[in-house]
Amino acid sequence: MFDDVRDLYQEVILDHGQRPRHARRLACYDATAAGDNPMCGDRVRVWLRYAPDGSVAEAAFEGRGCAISIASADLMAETIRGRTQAEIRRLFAGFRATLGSGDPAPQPEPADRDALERLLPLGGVREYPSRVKCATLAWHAVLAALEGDAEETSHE
Amino acid sequence: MFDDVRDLYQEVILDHGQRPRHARRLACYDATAAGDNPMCGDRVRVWLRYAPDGSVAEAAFEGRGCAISIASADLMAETIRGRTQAEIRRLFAGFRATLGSGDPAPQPEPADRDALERLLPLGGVREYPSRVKCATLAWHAVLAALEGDAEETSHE
Amino acid sequence: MNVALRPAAPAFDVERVRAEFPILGQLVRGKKLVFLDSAASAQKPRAVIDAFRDAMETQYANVHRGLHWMSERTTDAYEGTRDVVAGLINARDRTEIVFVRNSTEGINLVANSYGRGVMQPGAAVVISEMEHHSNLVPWQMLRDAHGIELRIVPVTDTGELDMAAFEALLADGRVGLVAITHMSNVLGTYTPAQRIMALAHAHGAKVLLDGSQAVVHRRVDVQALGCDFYVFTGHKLYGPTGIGVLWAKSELLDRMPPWMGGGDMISSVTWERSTWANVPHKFEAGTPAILESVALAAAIRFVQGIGYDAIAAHEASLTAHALDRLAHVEGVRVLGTAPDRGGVVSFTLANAHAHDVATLLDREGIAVRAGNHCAEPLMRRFGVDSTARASFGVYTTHAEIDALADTLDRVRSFFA
Amino acid sequence: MNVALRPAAPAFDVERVRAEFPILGQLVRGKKLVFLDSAASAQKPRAVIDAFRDAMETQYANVHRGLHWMSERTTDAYEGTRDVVAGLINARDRTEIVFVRNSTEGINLVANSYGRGVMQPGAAVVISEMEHHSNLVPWQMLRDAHGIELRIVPVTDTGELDMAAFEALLADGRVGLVAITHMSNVLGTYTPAQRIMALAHAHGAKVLLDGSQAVVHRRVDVQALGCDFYVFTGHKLYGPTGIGVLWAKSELLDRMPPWMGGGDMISSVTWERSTWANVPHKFEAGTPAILESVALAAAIRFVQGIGYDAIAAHEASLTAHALDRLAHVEGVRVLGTAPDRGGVVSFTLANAHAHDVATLLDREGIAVRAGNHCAEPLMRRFGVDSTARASFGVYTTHAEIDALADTLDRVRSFFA
Ligand SMILES: Cc1ncc(COP(=O)(O)O)c(C=O)c1O
Ligand SMILES: Cc1ncc(COP(=O)(O)O)c(C=O)c1O
Repeated sequence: MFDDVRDLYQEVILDHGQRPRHARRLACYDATAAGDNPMCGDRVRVWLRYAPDGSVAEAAFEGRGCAISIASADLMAETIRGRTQAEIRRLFAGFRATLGSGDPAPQPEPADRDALERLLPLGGVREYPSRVKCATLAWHAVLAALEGDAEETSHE
Repeated sequence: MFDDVRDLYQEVILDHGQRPRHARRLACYDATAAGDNPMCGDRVRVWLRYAPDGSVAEAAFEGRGCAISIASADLMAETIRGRTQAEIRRLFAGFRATLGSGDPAPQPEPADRDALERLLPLGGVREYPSRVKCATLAWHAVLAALEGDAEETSHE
Repeated sequence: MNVALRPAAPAFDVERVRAEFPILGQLVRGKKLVFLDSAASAQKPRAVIDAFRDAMETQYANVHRGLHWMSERTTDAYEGTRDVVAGLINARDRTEIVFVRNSTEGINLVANSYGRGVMQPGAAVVISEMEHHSNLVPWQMLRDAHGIELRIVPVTDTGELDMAAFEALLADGRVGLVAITHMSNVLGTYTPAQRIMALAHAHGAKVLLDGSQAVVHRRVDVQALGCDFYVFTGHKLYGPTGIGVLWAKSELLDRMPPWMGGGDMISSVTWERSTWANVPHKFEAGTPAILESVALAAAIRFVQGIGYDAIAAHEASLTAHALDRLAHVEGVRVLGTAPDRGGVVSFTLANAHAHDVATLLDREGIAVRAGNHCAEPLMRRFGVDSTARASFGVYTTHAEIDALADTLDRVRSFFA
Repeated sequence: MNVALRPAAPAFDVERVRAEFPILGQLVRGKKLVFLDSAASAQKPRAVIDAFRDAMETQYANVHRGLHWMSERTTDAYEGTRDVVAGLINARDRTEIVFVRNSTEGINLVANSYGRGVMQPGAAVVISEMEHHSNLVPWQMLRDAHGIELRIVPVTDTGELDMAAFEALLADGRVGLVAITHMSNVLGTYTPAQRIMALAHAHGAKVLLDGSQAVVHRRVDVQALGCDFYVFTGHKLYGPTGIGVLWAKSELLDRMPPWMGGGDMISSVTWERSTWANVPHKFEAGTPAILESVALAAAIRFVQGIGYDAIAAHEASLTAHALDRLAHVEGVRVLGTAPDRGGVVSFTLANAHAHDVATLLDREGIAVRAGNHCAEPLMRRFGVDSTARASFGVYTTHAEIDALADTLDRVRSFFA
């Protein structure tokens, strides 16, 4: 039982969903934004600190939500570190392709391969259109933070 | 063709519909009221003059509408003459029973038999629920006039 | 004229189309049904009937709410209809499609949300003398509630908009919105959308087109038309009752406040304040017409399967035939002579009231509508209380129009 | 206890009932569908499916407008549903039945027409902490647009209305309307209608009951309840989407101005002024949900065929069984312990988010809802973000509840 559910709830998701590494506020941050999925009540806020070159030096989040949204937020915080805004956008595009939403996958940049590999376990939500939003919520919040958008971002 | 339509458009209806005898305004009247059937645009106004004993001395109408509503108004003006308010109500109840609307027919009062006989040709509308309103419009207006109701009466 | 240059006429076989409509086999009063009342509401093809059944038998749950299979699939279907509708009218974005109950609700939504929420008291709304009550009464109510001025474009004797008068009504620049039918449900007239748009936009007014009739007969492209709002209703497009469409440009929908409150249209709710979901859900409060959306998609695919070229050609031919046949029935007077018209013909018969005409036609199984067609001001304009109206759909045949004309001739003698 | 004194249990055979619902034979992800999401929307019996088909195949046209056979018969059917609904809820008069799209629209109608048209700014509306957003957001919008004060009855830890607080909220006599759910869609609690009515009426307030859930599970008698407005929605009562019912006392409907304008709701239209049709048509603008009214009548007859005594007994037994089984699943916490409740159970599972629970249940074919159930303030009251909710209908079996409990136990270990 539930064996076939392992494609959705892979170990890494259960692990990061229950013991997220980056679930905290940053005391000092350059940008923050919240994301909200009204249909299911998930909420997340992300904080970003930039390096002098404008890349993300540190990312963290606080949120409430399901294992998938928490794991996705955590993996997001991990994978965007060290990347510039443009690189994060590109990574998100690749990630959405993994989820079967957004534009079809282009050949990933070599620089993104490892990160996309890391995010791959989230690809199981493909089959669950409403859970795709759980997996992208934190990413939408990050994009809003990068744009300095003070408003809450919305679900897709 | 149309032979079976004669049950609805009996000679007396075609005759009174095209050549109504009581289609005029009364110069002197005691009561008047209008009736309106918004669904089909029929309108009628009736005028009443009372006798000293309170019965209807004269009734007349002006209206626009189909053969059935005009014929019915004309036959109404003819049959209510000489009757008191209570008698007119009773006659209308009997007439509605003929039309298959309102309460089921009680045994008609002897005094109403001839009048109901006269109205019988209108019974053909039974089959046409929306035409029943055409046949009763003038009667509703008369009831409103008898009650001194200044407002337009409505369809049933 | 070089025949070879004409595009091949699309293959249109009315008998094959009729076979898709089970109801057309019904007898009425022992006679074959001749249904000439499609402008009031059209009959439904097998595809629509099956869509209802299939949804209820195999795939149904509430939308947007469940995380379970049935709900996911039903949500896909419901939201998928937005894409189908966007394709039908060439909307730029699927989120510009708002589902409403019918055209009437679509117009009330605009009158309440755009009218009260965006327009300022003192602004004016222009409508025309040929509007259906559904595109008239909401603006009267807005006038009375919100201090909007209501201006009326007159209709010419031919049954067309008086465009000079229209331009004059716009002149003072106070008109915020023009709400005009795209095709009259009484006269059949198509209004000159392009010119309406050019004039209105030149004077700073937005334009709502009431496409309830128009979208049934011809291809509609909201981007090519250049309008700002477009409404239509499912049941006239061979689709279900209970669903209609409001299309509006995104930037307008974004600026408009919600109209009804409730489930599914909120983002978050606290006692002090609620925030709204994104467009279009902001305008779709409560459980929507789920089954109807599935059936509407089936209806649209059915229409697209026949193709608007074939539909328009068939109906133009029917209308020409009807005008020709009616012209030869003594005592018949047809309202309106506009050259650009769809499959709707209203007429009166001397010495016979329209209701009596309709009843006698009904005795022969011929269904026409009689009355003021929810267009009292237009009736007054043409000096009539009511008319009879024959209207045509994809399933209408030339023989049915012959039956109408022949029977009318006998109705005339009956009342002579 | 003397067994002989117990009334004979009505004959209720759940397998015979299930046979009426074709969808229950569907496999979901290869598993038998266990549909425990009826409170969001119920599945449809054969009678409803057939009603749609029969109408479209044999008897369809627009209503109130034609004088022809199809239109007359369709109008009879549409208007006949008013009698069926009046019978269902024991309305005094068929004209007290107004057809709307869903409960949400019914409440918006009251908020706009009675709220803006009859209530004066400065008056108050009382709602409760356990309202569905559809009975909350419209009153917030009325508050903001019309200067109405909004007062909230708190909910106790057991999930019941705090009746002392309710009485206190009424004390100053400024409350014009109390709008309260008749049965909570989250807690399952039936509210004490009789006491609500007595208190509200004693303080001069009218009462609207949101019967969206209540009418599904028990017999409703609006005259016995003594309420002033009652709303419910077709799709939860085994009927179609796209139709709902607002019932109100005649004298209230008569005083209320129309809300939407358009065809069918007018008496006469001139440019200066339109006058309104009589109740209920005054509130039914445009082509109504004709097919849906026919299907709603079929749904109501289906429910009456089973009988509310049998339904209530079956669901009480299911609910007791569910509460018992869930009490034995480690980590499960059920919201609310009200003794008077219908077939809805909301719960959380320790260490697992409701969405994850729902997804895992779905893998086994078990459909439950997870989220805030359009009741954010109530979630906050109970200190949760979301819950899972199992809800029962006439077709639910004890075995399905066992499947839920057994599977939940495994979900717990999965996230342990
Ligand atoms: C208690 C309650 N009120 C109102 C509603 C709204 O019903 P609808 O979405 O059909 O308008 C629901 C169901 O969603 C409900 O459970
Ligand atoms: C031109 C026009 N506008 C609006 C409507 C209203 O459509 P509905 O009754 O579906 O709202 C109709 C049809 O009745 C129509 O013909």
